[in-house]
Amino acid sequence: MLLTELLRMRVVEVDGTEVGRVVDARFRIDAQGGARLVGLIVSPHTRAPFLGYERAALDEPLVLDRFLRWLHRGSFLVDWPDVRRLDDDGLHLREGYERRPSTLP
Amino acid sequence: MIPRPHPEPGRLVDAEFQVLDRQVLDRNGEPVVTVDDVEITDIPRGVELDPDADAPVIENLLSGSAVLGTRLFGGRPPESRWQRIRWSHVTEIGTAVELNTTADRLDASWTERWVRNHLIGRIPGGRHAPD
Amino acid sequence: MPSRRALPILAGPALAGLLCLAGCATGDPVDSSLKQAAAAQSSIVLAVDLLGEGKATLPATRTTVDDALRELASAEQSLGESPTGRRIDQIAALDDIRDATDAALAARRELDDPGTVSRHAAADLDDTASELRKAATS
Amino acid sequence: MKRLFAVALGILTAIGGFVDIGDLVTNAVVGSRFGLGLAWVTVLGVVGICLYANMSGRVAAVSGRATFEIIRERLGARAGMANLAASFLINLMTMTAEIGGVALVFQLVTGIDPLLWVPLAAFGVWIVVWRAKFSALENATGLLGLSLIVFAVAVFLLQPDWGHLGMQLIPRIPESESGSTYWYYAIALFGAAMTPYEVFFFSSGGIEEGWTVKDLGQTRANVLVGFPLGGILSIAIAACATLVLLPQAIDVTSLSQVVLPVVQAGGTIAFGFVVVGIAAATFGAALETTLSSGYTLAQYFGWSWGKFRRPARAARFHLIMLIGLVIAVLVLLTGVDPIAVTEFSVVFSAIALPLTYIPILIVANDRQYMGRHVNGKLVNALGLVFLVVIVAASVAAIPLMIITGAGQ
Repeated sequence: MLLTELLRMRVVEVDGTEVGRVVDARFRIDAQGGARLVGLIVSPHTRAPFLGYERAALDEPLVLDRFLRWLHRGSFLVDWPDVRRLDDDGLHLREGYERRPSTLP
Repeated sequence: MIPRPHPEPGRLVDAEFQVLDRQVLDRNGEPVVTVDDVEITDIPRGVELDPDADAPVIENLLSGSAVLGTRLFGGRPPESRWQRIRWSHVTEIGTAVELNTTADRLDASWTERWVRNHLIGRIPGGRHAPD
Repeated sequence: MPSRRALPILAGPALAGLLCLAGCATGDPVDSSLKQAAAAQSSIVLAVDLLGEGKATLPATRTTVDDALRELASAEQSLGESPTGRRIDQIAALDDIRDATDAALAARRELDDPGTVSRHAAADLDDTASELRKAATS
Repeated sequence: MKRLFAVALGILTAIGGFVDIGDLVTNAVVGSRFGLGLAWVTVLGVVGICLYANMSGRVAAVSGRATFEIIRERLGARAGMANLAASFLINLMTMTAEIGGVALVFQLVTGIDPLLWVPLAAFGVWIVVWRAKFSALENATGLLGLSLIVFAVAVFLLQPDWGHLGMQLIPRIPESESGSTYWYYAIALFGAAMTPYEVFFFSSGGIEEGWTVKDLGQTRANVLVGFPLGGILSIAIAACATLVLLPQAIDVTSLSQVVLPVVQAGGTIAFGFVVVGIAAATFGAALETTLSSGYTLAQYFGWSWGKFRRPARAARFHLIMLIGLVIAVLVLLTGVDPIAVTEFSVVFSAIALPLTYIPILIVANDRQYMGRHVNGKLVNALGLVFLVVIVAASVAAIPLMIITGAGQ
């Protein structure tokens, strides 16, 4: 499966409300160097990440920076086990899924 | 400095932000390709996923006109034309993706080798360093 | 985020830019042609003077005259093509430009052989240049 | 001592390398029509290119990544591709103008038709790109380009009324021109000073020469001293046109007219200097734009690139440059006027500037790339001011081009 097929998929809660789109997939490196999926980053606003702003280590108070952070406010991480089903029309989350912060440590 | 065998265990990697559209360098630092897409384990569609099953992994880095073309202009690239670089070749994810092998040994560099052998390599002076 | 619409967005302005190449020169065609011709003829006069003063080289002077002749031809052509309300001025302007072109061609021949511009040819250049300048500013 | 030589060499090549056919033609055209009423735009453009080159040079030195790699990473493949298409086409246009410029200079010296010189000039560019070492080609063309200082000397030799000339610096629109042509040529002049290829070349060159953090001081000196002096040369070109061509209403339309003031000021000796200077500047710029055509495509697609590698180890990079040169020659052989191509290339450069300026401004603030070498407060403040100026110029360019019929 292609990562780009996962990206931009609509993300829907159990009761059908859309909470945003998949903008990234977070993996963790295991002992053998394999990259295992830990969760998906969902952004309720723009369909695609714009200049990687929501997680870039930008700290200079550039006006552009503040505008782009605003554009990306509210993106969050969903653990992979919280994903219930993948359909052609979107990605369905489980009941009571967790919303974690999306910024990279 | 022997290149690390693979990225540091425990480290988190955001595929779109840190892998997709990143420059891939071979063991000698020579550019090979840019990551046009990432292949992960297939996720079944329309089926209840088992939360305890093993999560998907990154299997290959993909590149080439078929993959990039469909990404830019839509459609789905025929799997036969995916140029794959196995994820096990990746040693580091930094401002570029570094590999533990040389460009010439990857099938992803066949166009470079074709142009080298049929065109540029044939022009006098093509094979030695600028003096 | 620019998605598939990105490419047409760039095509729009580029197309608009190229559209104007099809000659949408504003302003009155008679005046702009006269101005163009006057500029060309004046640069020939200057080049020939510099040659006479031993400051300019022969190849450079020939090149300047060739470039100016091209401008004179383009001025004549664009004026000839464009229908203007001011018929009489258009004909007078065309005459001035043609006189200037003849003077320039004469000087150009002399630059090939004997390689210097005679006093008579230089005088023609000056007269036609001032004629054009006068017509352009009136 | 060697350090001093390196610094001096860097600055001198920056001066020689700053001026290209776009600066030569646009400054002469502007001088012959607006006098020095647009000189402030050149100053603005020089400050802009100093800022822009400083940032992209620092990004290259610290992160080791060149401009177009970053543009694709941060904008993604699709917007990156739109950016690449625009930048590549405009670079090709500039490359065509530069090669045309070289041919025109040889015509000035020999009187022989420039169309015969075009294939020769392109072959000369290819041979140097194919064989010569990167620093060798930079230093030679940069140093020879210094003979353009004859424009500044000519201004003195013409014994102008300095008071009057100074007064000319005050921005105003002559009666013979309209507001729209004034602002059209302001954008053209701005595009000539801030040509994008200079940044592709500057940042990729940083990687070619293996700049590291240690070299930041050197690159800053090159930029902050070299470019302003290059800017002064541009204003001198405009001043010469103001003193000689403007009074006789000779609107510049050819390279032969650009050199007339220098010939009037210093005769055949000055002519010798000016043709050497123009030939070096345009040939150097032809090399830089040819390399930039290779850099942009290779960095977007991830191919091996760079002159420090044997051509065989950067095959597609060299193939692109070869194809680019062939296209440039074919376009010129249609008899299109290189001066007209030049005038369009500088305006389209201004239009495309935001496409490459914005990603660089953002990455220069990204700690993952830059560590502690992120932009300082002043650089960011200036960066934002220029962001507004650059976007405004880019947006206004096409409408003005239509209204003025490309500057008629």
